[in-house]
Amino acid sequence: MSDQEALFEYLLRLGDNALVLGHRLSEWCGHAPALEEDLALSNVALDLIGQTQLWLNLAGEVEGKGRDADKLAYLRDARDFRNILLVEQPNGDFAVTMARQFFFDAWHYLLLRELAGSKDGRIAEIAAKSLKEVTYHLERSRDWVLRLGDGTEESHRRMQAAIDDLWMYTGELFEADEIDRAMLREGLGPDPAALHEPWLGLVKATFEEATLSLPQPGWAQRGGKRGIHSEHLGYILADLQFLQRAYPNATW
Amino acid sequence: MSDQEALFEYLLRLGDNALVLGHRLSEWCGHAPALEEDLALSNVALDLIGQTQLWLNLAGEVEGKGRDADKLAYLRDARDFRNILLVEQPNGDFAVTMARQFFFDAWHYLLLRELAGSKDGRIAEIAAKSLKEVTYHLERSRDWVLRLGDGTEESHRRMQAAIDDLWMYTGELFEADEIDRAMLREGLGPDPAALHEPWLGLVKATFEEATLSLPQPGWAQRGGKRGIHSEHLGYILADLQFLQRAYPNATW
Amino acid sequence: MSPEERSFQERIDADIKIEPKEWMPEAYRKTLIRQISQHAHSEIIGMQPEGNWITRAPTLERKAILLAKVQDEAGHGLYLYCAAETLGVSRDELMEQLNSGKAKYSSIFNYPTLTWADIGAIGWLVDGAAIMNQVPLQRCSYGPYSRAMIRICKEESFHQRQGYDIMMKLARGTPEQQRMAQDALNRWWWPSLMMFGPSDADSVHSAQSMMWKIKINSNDELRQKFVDQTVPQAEYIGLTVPDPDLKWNAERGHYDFGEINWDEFYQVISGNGPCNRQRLRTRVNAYEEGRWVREAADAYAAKKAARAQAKAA
Amino acid sequence: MSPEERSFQERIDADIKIEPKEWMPEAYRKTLIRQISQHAHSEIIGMQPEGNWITRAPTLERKAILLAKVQDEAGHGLYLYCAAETLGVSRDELMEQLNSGKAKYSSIFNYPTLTWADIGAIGWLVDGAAIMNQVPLQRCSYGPYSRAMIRICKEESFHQRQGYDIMMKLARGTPEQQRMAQDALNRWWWPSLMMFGPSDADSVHSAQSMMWKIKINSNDELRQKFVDQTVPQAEYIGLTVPDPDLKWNAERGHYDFGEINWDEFYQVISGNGPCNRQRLRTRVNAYEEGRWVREAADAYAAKKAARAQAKAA
Repeated sequence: MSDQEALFEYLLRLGDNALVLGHRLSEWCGHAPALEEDLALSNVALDLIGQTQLWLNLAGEVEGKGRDADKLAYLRDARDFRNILLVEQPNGDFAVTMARQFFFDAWHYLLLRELAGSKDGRIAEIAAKSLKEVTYHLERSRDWVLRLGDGTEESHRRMQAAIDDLWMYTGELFEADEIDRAMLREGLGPDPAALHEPWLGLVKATFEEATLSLPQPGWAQRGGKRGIHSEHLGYILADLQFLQRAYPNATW
Repeated sequence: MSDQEALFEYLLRLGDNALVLGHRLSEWCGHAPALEEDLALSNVALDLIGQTQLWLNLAGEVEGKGRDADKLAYLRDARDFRNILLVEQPNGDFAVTMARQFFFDAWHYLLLRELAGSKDGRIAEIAAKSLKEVTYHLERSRDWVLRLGDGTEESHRRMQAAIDDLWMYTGELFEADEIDRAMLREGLGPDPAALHEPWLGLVKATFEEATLSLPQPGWAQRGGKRGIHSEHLGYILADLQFLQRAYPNATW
Repeated sequence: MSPEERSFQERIDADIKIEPKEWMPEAYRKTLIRQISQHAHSEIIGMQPEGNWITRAPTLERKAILLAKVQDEAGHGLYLYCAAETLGVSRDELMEQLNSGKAKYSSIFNYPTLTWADIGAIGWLVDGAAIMNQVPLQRCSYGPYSRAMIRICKEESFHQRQGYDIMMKLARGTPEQQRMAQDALNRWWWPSLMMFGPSDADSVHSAQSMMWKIKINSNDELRQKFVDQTVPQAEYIGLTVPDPDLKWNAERGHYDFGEINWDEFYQVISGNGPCNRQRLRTRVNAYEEGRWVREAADAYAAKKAARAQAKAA
Repeated sequence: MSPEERSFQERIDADIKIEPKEWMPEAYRKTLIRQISQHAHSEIIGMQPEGNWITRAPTLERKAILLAKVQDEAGHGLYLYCAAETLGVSRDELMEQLNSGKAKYSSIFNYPTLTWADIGAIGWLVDGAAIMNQVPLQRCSYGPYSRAMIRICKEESFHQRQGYDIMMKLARGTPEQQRMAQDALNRWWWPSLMMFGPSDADSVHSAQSMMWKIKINSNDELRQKFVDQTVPQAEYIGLTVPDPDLKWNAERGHYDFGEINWDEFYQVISGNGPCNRQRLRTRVNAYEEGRWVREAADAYAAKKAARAQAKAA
């Protein structure tokens, strides 16, 4: 794999994470527990859709085959998606959505902080812009972990169940493969493993304050980064891509 | 509209009813309340998929533009679907599925009995074949209306709620439009209104035995027959058509 | 008229805004609560038909625009519930009224969105009609309502342009897209005209509301204005308004248009629209399923406050 | 050995079937219950990965074939639960064991079906491996199990041909379809080999089960047979088996093949496969949500019987 190809794959991962999680959050629109949350969830979704456009447009540029963000988002099938498994998991109840978000935000924040120092100016620029948004996302999802964890008995139970269910999808965030290693070598991106300690520190501190238990370390589900997804992604794409697939020569 | 066009539309209605209801039933597969019901629901779905093929192939033949059943099923968008609203309603719980099925089966049975005497031999043949299957469908869904209506308090409540919810979609079954009138004129199909009395008789008798109340006559939702559907159909098609849309030049 | 009532009406006639803590007639308060909360409910229920296409929007940009728009509707609902709260009714009370089916909301949202073009049509026509209703209300007599309207109108006109832009893209697109656009106009035109409410002749309460300046123009006036504005927009992008009686009346300086099917209007209002049940059920489910979250947030806030107090003591 | 045990073993050695009401050692009964119910559970859980594509099957014919296939699996589950019931355990008990996570099922169903080609691969490879396991069991010593196997094998071989047919269509289709087919083979090959269970050296209970003729061949024997049968089928349609160590060994008259990653096997068995939680949760949900229906059917049957009795009296 050439450096260029590795960079393309790496950018797809960044873009697809934002795309798929933004899509999941957008599913909440109109169904949130309170109007304030409709607003807030939509805000996060909008930021992520914006980031998707930036990453995937850059990916298309790097690929050099004339594909832009829309072509990449709407005309790849599931096996060509590179998002981590965590972000495609179903919304579940509000606790699941917030646990997923907190795990992702904490990692995303740390990752973007590193990417803001990337040798590739284009990456650094997108990361710096996204970092501002994600700082707020993290604040918010962390806050909900506290509220639900230390709220009522029911909310505590639901939040703990959500954490226990999603925990197995967090390992993938910190595993390096040849693409991550190529990025590290070129000074374009960080070593994923190096993000684990600060991430775990943040998670532990938050859980402690929220009276939640940290799950036992266990088997990590992996595969999303190389296109081996869960069965959920296909249904996301069936909706997401319907119009582009059904009217192939149209502009909108 | 020429007679040929009217016939094409009429056949689409017959085919799309079977297609969409068959699809809905197939969603149950693996989720039914008992293995016996997994088998039975799949049986009905399979019959309906078979009927879809017969009606839509004939529709394509009548249209004369080289479209077969698969092309008609997989490459039309929602506005070109002609099924009645009843069949696209979500599965809900088992009571909703069975109430929907009973309303449809009772009508389908009466309709096919008339169509078996159609002047068009092709229609008569498909109707006669389908009638055998649908006789069994009706027996089965009627039986579940009895079991749930006269079962436990909970099942009675659920079945009554299902009936009340779906009732407004039954009026459309008996309303004639210019296409139905063209069919009647040509001796190809019955007057929909003429099916109402026997249908209502069957429903009433069943509800009485099942200790269920007949809803008050009320406003009838209509539109499916001319392509004005509920918001549910689009999602059905996004899944149903995904592969054909995503891989336009493939054979499977 | 009591002296209080007289001085209240004088302030209104002098275009002085009424503020929450001032004296006002009970009927004024009640009418305003009904009007503002109906408007708020319409924003909230209105999220559903458009929300139906967020996951299926055809490009990332369209997806973002649509999501932001539906988000704005939630925001408008919020402003309006706050304005209603200044009149002494809580958001929870109002939501319960909506959920129980007692409160009304704009009937237009009981129609389904069947294609992507419906998203264009809603922005163009439904928001267009809403603006027509709302612009005069920026000058309404009740301060908090007037100020909410000013914020809302600014955003709505933005939405309307976005909706028209969708329609234009479709109307200039492939034959299939053109058909989609025309079809959406066909389905949304008449319901949009109905948004202005019954004919003046049949409209109750209007005179009093106009005297109080919480209704500024008559239904028929606004409807005419909407038709006059919208018909040329349709023509410009090559779409045909589905009204055989529509024609320019040079003498009146307005478009004449056909009879509205008020039967349909009253059917939809009375609960028989294609989506009435679905809309209400979706709302009730969201509200009920969110209950434990709201309770948790309250419990957490209470604990936090108690801890802060304990520390301070 | 007691006289009973001796006569029991003699019947088995003479290939006389054991029938439900006959005496049998407790361990034989227990082992059989475990084996049959595991097999039944596998059929039931196995409905999910394939069920995942029923609503998205690419043609009406493929949809019907797939639905009929998954339906057959429900039917197989039913035969097998009935066979197990002859040994004195009820279907409900067995289902509770499955739902509580106590009972095992074939680990292969804990892998996700990611593309349509996976439906082909499951039919071809997974059913292929299942048949390899099941064909000898048609001759097993317990009558009801043997007879269930005879029915099941007939249908499974049909399924396997259908799966291979899907793969052939894809392998001879567009480049994208070919890629899909090869990718599915890559993902399902090794899990299919693992379906035969651990290496004979590590396999517990085998000797006793073979003596009782409820296991006829060794795991490694069957695995070899499967490889020998499947490799030429892959070659015939131009797909490559993902094993660099695979090669024909003329001396042995068999294919040599690479080391199986038993770590993965034990991870999946112990609950860490990609879909273990999802599969179990889906099953439990279906069971729990169906409870009121089953109760209603029972209540109705009881009422009907009571009425019939009252009438007769």
